[in-house]
Amino acid sequence: MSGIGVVVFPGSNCEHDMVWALEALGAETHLVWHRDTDLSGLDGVVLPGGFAHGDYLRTGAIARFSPVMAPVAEMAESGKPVVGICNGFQILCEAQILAGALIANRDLRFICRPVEIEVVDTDTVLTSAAEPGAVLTIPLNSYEGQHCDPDGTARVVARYVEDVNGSQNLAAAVANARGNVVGIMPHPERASEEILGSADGRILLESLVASSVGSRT
Amino acid sequence: MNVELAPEEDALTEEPGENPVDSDEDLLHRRLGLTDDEYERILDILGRPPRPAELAMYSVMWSEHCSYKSSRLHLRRFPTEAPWVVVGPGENAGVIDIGDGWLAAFRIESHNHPSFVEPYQGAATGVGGILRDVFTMGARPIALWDQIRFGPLEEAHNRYLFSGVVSGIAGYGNAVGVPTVGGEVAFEKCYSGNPLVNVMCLGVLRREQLVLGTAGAPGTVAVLLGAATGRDGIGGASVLASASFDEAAGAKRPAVQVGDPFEEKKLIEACLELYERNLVVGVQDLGAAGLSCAVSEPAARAGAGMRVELDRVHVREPNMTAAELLMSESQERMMAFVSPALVDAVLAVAARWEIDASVVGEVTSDTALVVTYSGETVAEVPAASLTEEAPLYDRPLGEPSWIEDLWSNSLTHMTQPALATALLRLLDDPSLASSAWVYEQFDHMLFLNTVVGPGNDGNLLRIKGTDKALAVSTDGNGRLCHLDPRRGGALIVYEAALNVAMTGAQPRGLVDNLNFGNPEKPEVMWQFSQVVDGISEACAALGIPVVGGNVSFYNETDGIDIYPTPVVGLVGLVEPVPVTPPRLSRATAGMDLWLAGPGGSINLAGSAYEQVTFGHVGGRPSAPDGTMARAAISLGQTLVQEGLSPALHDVSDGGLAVTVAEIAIASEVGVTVDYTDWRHLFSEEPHRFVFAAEVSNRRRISEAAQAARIPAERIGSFDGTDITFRREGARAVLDLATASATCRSALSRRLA
Amino acid sequence: MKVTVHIERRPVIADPEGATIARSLADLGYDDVSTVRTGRTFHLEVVGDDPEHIRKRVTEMCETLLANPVIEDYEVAVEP
Amino acid sequence: MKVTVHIERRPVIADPEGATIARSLADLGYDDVSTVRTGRTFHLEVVGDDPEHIRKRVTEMCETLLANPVIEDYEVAVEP
Ligand SMILES: Nc1ncnc2c1ncn2[C@@H]1O[C@H](COP(=O)(O)OP(=O)(O)O)[C@@H](O)[C@H]1O
Ligand SMILES: [Mg+2]
Repeated sequence: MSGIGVVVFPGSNCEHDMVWALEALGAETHLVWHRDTDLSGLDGVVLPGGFAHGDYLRTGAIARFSPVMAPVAEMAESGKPVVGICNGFQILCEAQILAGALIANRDLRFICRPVEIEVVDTDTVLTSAAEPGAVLTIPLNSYEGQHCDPDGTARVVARYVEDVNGSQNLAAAVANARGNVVGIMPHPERASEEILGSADGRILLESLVASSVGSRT
Repeated sequence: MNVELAPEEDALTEEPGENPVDSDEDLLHRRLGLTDDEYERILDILGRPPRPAELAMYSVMWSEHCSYKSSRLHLRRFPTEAPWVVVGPGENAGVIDIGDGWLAAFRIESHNHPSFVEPYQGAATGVGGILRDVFTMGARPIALWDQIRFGPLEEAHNRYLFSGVVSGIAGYGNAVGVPTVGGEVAFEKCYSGNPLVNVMCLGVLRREQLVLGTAGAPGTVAVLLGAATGRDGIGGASVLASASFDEAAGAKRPAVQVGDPFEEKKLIEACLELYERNLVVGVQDLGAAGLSCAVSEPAARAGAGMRVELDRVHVREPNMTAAELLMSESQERMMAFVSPALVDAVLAVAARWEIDASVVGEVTSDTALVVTYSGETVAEVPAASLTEEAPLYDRPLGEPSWIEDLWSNSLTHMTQPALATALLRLLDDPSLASSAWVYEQFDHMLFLNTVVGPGNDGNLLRIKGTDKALAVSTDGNGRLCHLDPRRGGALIVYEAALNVAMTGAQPRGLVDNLNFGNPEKPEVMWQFSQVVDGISEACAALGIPVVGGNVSFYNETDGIDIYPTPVVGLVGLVEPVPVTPPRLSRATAGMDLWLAGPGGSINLAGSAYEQVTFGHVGGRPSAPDGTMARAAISLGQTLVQEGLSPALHDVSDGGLAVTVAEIAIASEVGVTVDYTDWRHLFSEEPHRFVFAAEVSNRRRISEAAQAARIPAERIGSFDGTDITFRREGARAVLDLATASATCRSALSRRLA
Repeated sequence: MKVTVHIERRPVIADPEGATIARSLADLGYDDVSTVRTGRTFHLEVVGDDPEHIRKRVTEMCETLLANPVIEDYEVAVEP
Repeated sequence: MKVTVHIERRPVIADPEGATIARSLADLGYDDVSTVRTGRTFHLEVVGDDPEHIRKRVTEMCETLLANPVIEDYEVAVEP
């Protein structure tokens, strides 16, 4: 099995959208059930958006204990691309693979609309193909989208151009020190075709596909 | 739970029995909401007094909500046939053929009373319920639409209900993973004590996956899937749906049901896997009347009987009575009918998706529904007696004494207002202003199908893997229906059809949600009958079949009925998907502004202008014109399909002025409109739409209009940063920034 | 003064979140937990020094905003 | 035995819900409420009769699942 794995937790709902967008870029993808533990051969893995376990307790809190998360953590360790989008970002924070936590938006309302983000770090698996300073229009779709980082250790990869949800340092995406694990709140897969309103997200998904292929050993 | 239209049904029509005024409230059947006559009927059917559990079943199954006893007779007048109709009214959802082996299933339903009692959970469980109606048919739900109506936001309680309902739809719809891509929001005094919360769901499926709500052959096993059963909404169906609000508010509160979108999400995926692998004969969702409905309806449809063992139902609370188990409205439950050999496979699928499942019964060769509990027979009734043999009422109709006065009460000799001010005031009205505050709280992009999203007329959803897209518009207008229920009923169908045409699509099927007052009042039944005729006439004129719907009566508070408020959901088909889907935001500087439709006539009756400016609701709306409606629809389709216009908008609430302003605001470009009579700017005469087009398309557009036999003229052009109304000598100017800010903040300002 | 408000769903009302938490605790090996019910707490700083008066006011706040009397019960504790 | 778990956000962490509630209380005329902080409560039914052992286990549950150490503190109370 090679290609990019897209993990399905009970309550995930963006997994097919992610597969659709990645395959449009020629990538090979596999849906991975949250109880699977064999990710051997995968070049990278995506934790997609949605409401894993209904977002009960805390968003991502229950999902981080799914059996699949052990091999996901190993992939992160081994330097392979691990990307969490929206709910996936929340899960990576709960698992403490990424710094900080995501709490309710400042205005306590769900936000579903395109927002502008500025790429401030192109040295990660999700931004390698983007221009530094590039401003991308990508739909946000979250209630717990406010990133807080009490220890101030998060590496910010992209910033909201306007403060939409109160995130510390306007963080829209953060990475681990190595840059192979990235969490992003807006949904690149929802901005992957002009007919849907924007194709700005492609550059991020292209980065992911390229770094996954590059990570083959 | 669904509209019974079976024509062969013998109309043993009766005058509804009224209980004696000195009615002894202790009589169990009365406490359960059954009239003495209905009780007599049960005695006839059983030939003996009913057991408590039997009485409970009859009370919920014969409630207005489940039996449509007051409306069935009228609903039969709907045109329901067309070559592409696969499943008409009577099933959980209507189904139409959209070609190449693809079907579309859709349904609309109301959750008015529960949303009044508890706005968040009421709206949330409304979403859950309509989803189940659609995936019960074998379809994958792809989108939701909400139509919500409240009293004025000046009242704190209305603000509480409005924001609670919106949060409930967002909380459930977003988490269950089905996008809410559109809807309607309106505010009128008459909804103050009585909000309306309707929700429509659309699903798609392959023909071979179609499943019906039938129990199948004797021996078939009934498997209850999903949430554990608790004392949720006991009696909700018969009590919440038939008692009027004033009492309901306090007393019925313990009946509130709590939704669990996570359970529903798992249930959807599990059921879709069951369908894919052909593991079920039939499926029935558990909604109002819960288990009672889920066993009797499928058995009746199969002309069979059923044995049910209540001890096997997985429960949330101990010591529930048989009646409670049969009436419980616990959410997120489905009944699957499975042939014995496949039961293990079905249980395995349930386990994989981490939902509970229990075998609770078996289809029998007779026609009796036999229910046992801890070894005892607690019910033994003819299955069909709960459904097909439910009472059918021919309630008296009476034209309201006041209707003539209402018609003659039109505003005369109004003088021209300051146009900019008048427009700004309309753009600031919560019913006309941008509803972005609402739909930006809903995930409206999931599945990557939303080609034309909220903020436009109809929505357009592509079907991946095909060259097709489905267009949907939901429309209602209580004010017009109050002034003339028959014309109003027709006008909302014409508006929905035109909205759908604004995306290039051809109308294919309609579902309706009839929100009315107390059917025991002759004027309300008259309004109901008139609306049914109006909707039927418009559907006939456009060749649109009615494939399903829902009726909500007793929308009254302290004896005051709401405006008759039918809401229609229209589904259209377009193929191929327009390369550049039309959006209000696509007008650009230098483009012409066109108006298509019957010119001339002016009528401000029921218009937003009279309502907002003078608080006046009176006069009589003009009669719609089917021929003109067809012409407008066909021109709209041509303009989109031939790429002649990137931005079209039908003229509805607020008239030409608001319609044009909405395009300018969405496109962030100014516009200049030439007019002769100011009243033209606010008249809401039907079958008209405006559109933006490149100057180079003028000739082709005129030819298209001639071919469609409908007048079309250029009335202005896009440019600059102002909205300008121009008549020789006179100019009224409203700067776009102000218009836009006012329109976008109208709701949030009132809620802050 | 410090006031603590505890809010609970009425026992007859379903608590899907609690049920889900119980299930995942069992998954993690904590199968000795038979039920979980969730509640919310609000810690208020209220100006004033008359405990009785403050309790009255906070109880009002529960009725109007903090609790949902339709499905929830509440409890007000004024800290001495 | 009955166990109650209280979860609080660490003071340094934003509490949008608390802030919003404080604002709407003020709108409703309760401007004597200076601050609102929100917390969560879990009521557990745990099998067993040794309070100390149960406290240990529930504390474990908090460490692993019920609380997020990055932003939350917790408190376990075993009811006698
Ligand atoms: N409650 C709602 N939820 C989602 N979208 C809504 C809601 N109310 C209105 N909208 C969207 O706002 C736009 C304008 O609504 P409306 O004024 O009803 O359109 P129209 O006048 O064409 O019927 C539509 O695209 C509609 O989908
Ligand atoms: Mg319209």
